[in-house]
Amino acid sequence: MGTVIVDVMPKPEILDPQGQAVGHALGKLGIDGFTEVRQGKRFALSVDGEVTEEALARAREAAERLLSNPVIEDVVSVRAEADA
Amino acid sequence: MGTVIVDVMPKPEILDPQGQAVGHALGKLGIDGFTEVRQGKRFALSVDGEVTEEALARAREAAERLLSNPVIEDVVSVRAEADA
Amino acid sequence: MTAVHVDTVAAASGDPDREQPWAELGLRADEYARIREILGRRPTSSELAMYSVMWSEHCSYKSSKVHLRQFGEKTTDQMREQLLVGIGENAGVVDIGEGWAVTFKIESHNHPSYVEPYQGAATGVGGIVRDIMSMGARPLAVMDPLRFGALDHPDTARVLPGVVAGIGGYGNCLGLPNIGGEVVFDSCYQGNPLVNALCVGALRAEDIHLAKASGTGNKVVLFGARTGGDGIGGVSVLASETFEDAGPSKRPSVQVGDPFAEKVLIECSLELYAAGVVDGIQDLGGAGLSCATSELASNGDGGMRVQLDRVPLRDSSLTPEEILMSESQERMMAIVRPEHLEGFLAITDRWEVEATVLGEVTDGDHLQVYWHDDLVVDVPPRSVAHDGPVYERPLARPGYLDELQAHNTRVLPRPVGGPGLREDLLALLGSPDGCDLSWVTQQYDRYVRGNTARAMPDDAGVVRVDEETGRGVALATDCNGRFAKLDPYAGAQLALAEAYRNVATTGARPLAVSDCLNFGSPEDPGVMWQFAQAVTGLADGCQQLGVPVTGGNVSFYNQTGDTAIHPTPVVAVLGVVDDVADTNGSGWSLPGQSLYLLGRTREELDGSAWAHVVHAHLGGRPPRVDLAAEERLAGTLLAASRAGLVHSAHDLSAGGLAVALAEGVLRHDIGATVSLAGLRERDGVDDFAALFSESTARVLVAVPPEHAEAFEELCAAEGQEVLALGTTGSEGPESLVVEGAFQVSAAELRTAHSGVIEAALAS
Amino acid sequence: MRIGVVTFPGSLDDGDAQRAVRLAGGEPVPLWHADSGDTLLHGLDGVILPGGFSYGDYLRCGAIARFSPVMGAIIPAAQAGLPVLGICNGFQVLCESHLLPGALVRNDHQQFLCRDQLLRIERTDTAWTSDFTPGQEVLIALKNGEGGYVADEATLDELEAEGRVVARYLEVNPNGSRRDIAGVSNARGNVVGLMPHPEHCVEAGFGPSLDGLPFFTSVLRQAVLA
Ligand SMILES: Nc1ncnc2c1ncn2[C@@H]1O[C@H](COP(=O)(O)OP(=O)(O)O)[C@@H](O)[C@H]1O
Ligand SMILES: [Mg+2]
Repeated sequence: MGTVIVDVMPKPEILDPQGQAVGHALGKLGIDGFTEVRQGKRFALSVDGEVTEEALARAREAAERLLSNPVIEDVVSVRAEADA
Repeated sequence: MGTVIVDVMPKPEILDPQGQAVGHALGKLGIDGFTEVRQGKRFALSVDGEVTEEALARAREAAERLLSNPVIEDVVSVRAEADA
Repeated sequence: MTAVHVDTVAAASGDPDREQPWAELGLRADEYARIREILGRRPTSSELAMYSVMWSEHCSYKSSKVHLRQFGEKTTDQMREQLLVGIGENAGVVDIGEGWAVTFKIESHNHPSYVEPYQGAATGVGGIVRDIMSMGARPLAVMDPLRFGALDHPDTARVLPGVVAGIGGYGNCLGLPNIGGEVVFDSCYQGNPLVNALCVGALRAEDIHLAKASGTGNKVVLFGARTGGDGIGGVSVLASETFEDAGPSKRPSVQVGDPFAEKVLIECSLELYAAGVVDGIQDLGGAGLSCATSELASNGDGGMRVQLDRVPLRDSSLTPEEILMSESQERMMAIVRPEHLEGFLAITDRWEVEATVLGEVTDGDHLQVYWHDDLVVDVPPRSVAHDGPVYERPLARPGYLDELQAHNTRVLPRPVGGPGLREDLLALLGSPDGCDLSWVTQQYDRYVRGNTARAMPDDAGVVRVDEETGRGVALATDCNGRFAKLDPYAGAQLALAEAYRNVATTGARPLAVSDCLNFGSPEDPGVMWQFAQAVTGLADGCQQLGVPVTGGNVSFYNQTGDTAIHPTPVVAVLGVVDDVADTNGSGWSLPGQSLYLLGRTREELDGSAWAHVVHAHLGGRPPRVDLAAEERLAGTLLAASRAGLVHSAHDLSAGGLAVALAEGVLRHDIGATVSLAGLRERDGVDDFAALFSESTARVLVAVPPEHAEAFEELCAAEGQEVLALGTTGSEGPESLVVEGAFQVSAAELRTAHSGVIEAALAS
Repeated sequence: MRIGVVTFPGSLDDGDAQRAVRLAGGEPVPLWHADSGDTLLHGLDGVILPGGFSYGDYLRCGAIARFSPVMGAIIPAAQAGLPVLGICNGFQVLCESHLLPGALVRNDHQQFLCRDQLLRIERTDTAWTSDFTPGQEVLIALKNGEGGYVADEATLDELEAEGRVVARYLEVNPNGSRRDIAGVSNARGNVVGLMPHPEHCVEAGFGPSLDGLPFFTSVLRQAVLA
């Protein structure tokens, strides 16, 4: 079984209150040194068998049409999962 | 400026209603062939300068303590972002 | 970035003929000329940014001002008695007795909600809540009148779920109960959905705060979220002008709300007010710092000096022009005396809200903005905030109107016999506008704060203000855009009448009005005529009912190409209740109650839900407006409620008596048996008109049988037309029985009524 | 009888919880998220973590609140037997703190849902449910976006076997919770997490019922007995 990974992140210029809150919380936990935190989404799309070029193409379509909102998010990458 | 990427996914045995909903919606859009969809989180933690071993260690700590809930999630990876 | 690129006042004086992109910023040649005249030189690019945004239609009301004046002019001294703050402030404030005051206002966020439904609607809620906070009030509740294109249009499936989730996502997270609103579907809103949001808040009358900067030496403090490049699309032309070599960095096309930041801002602001450390306050909404600084200074008695480089930024590449225009959310600006500053900052610290002293109130008469050492803005604040251009746009009664009004419902085939009437009732109950709205309303928290006495689907939302006495307010918003299309003057009055009646059905006394006037382009004389008619109708109506307009909002340019939306003057009415626990619900919860119809029924089907749903017909003249009858009706309901004679009361509107009866049955699954004989006889209407006419000033009241006589006597004493229709409850499975016509079970009514929106979205 | 009610930034139902304690005959004591120290909880007979969106519910509901100073005091006290009730967001905080097993995830239908929900009270020997009769059916306001209770099968079986399911949804499962679970307790029964909102059901004229009151009278009675 193969998996296509789609990464989606909020556009850099768009406010990311979620990432901000995480950044604050890390500071309070004493884990500092991170200048900014941004939180996005990661989708794992499973396919039967190998990840083919065609499956990647479908995943790219999914990423553009459904998995991301182009007004506020960027699709960062669409790729076959490296074997763990 | 460097970035550490932390990927967190729902545990395979835990129900993932968001991933399921995405899977359904893809079917309706006529994008099929994916046997399962799971939705997780992707964090981008920025650091000044290079991503050092020490920054990675801090990110690992952040991932375990805050960014994931071990009851329902796995930290899939903590790594320096590949240059775009 | 170096100061070299910043356009300063000195540079402007030294380089008077420099070309400026005023047209790209939406200014007209004569407007630009006037700015030069006011300043006696060309504006700096920062000044140009400020004037262009503050003189926009949205901020300056340049096309509507000449008409809106009527609201003030037609407010009599008597109406003013309970008005603590009227039009002109962030929101009006009304005295509700026992030392309590309430403030409420309705605003639009139409276009942003079309572009990005979730965030557009969310930030719309955020904006109106800040207006209410800026009066010194604790926000109590929100409402959301919404209008979308056809329910079965694919784009509605994009816009509707996003808007509803956004309103819920923001309002729920703020801890404000949603207590009502509207959902209307009509293809005229396809490219221009209307997302209006109302907020109501309460305060002690002596705690009113105003947007005013006075007292030389007082500090100007910006607090809340950091400033980013949100909502500054147009001003990038200035940025590119300033940075000839490097193009402007990318600016967000939509604003993203942070409801958590706003919730903290609410609690923090209330603590600041309670500590007495705030002299003047203004929220940052449209036009951001340009608006807040110029309005505060303009309302005060001196000048203001602000150090723009101190503004905490989310994006360090912003230029001074962009910072002045940014519409980043969740920010407020306070005027604070120097001796209060420490206390102020202690409170913002406690809430972990960032607060920055930007400058101070001066004894001059100019608003001066510095970017590091350079003076980039030096203007008379009034000229920016209040003395913008005013237009008397041409008006013309649309040519199509005669034909539209002539094309009435007399030509339409009417249902035949009991089965036909029954079928049309089920069609209305299952239509997008008539169906059960729980899919929408269950996404909103109606319980938070524990003060909600009534909410959807009751006719009005009711919230408690005073926990000791139970004193509270009732609120309803309404507009039938079809009526307004047929006759905008009457349409505005019908919206007022319906909201007023909805408030009255709860047993509340209507007190005041806010409005959101959604129209097409003011540059179209036909639209401008509709607007003028609607404003005049509303102002006249308010005067007649004795309820002042306390504030509101105008949204123009809701049109696609040459086609404008139906004129949609949404009217919100606020009423006061002595004890909210005693208010009337809209459906009966017991069998054996006597059912009465208050008011007179005429044959009025033009513009009705029946014509729209059954025949897709729009034409004729809307129902007759009778404000005297509305006032009498409200008086009767108030007296009967106070006397404890009312079990439930439900207003008749879209779908007439038939739909009101069905909704009454569905509310608690208790049937009703009624006879139309009395109505036929007294009002000279047939069964069809009795059931589906939309004559105004009518309410269906359920009265405990032991109070029936007293109720009839009270109506007689009030001069109120009243007719006994029947009783609630029926044998066997609960049903609606219209004697001699038809019978329909509650289950069948529910099947038609529910699941309509879900089904449309799922397909 | 003094019951602490925590306010986190973003708490919404803290005032309602305080009112409920008052109407049940107790004295509510506000607790601030940033407060800490050994004496903070002295003299308190119980603590309520109220509903809301602590820290915006960003990241995961309750995840950030769990690390607040006040929780630093509450976690050991709960482990030592102090009655603690987490309502909605408070339930999420208790799970994130590992005072209760499992976790709460996004509703299966992906929407926030506010409805009047029928429940069955399954366990009546906890600090917060002793005034109910076993099997009692109650109508309680429910409102959540992330109320789906999940845990692995072994944990769920263990909860059932030990009788630690405090309340179950009846008629409608409003959020996809496993085994219709609306609330759970720790083994000892002093810590209870509940997704629906009993604090909205304590006053005639407001909320769908008065069925919420016993949650608050239970803990007050326990305190008297203790
Ligand atoms: N349709 C209207 N009816 C009455 N008052 C209005 C209307 N539109 C705007 N106003 C009033 O004009 C003033 C300016 O409105 P607005 O710019 O919306 O205020 P804000 O800047 O606080 O959003 C406010 O006092 C508002 O109440
Ligand atoms: Mg304002």
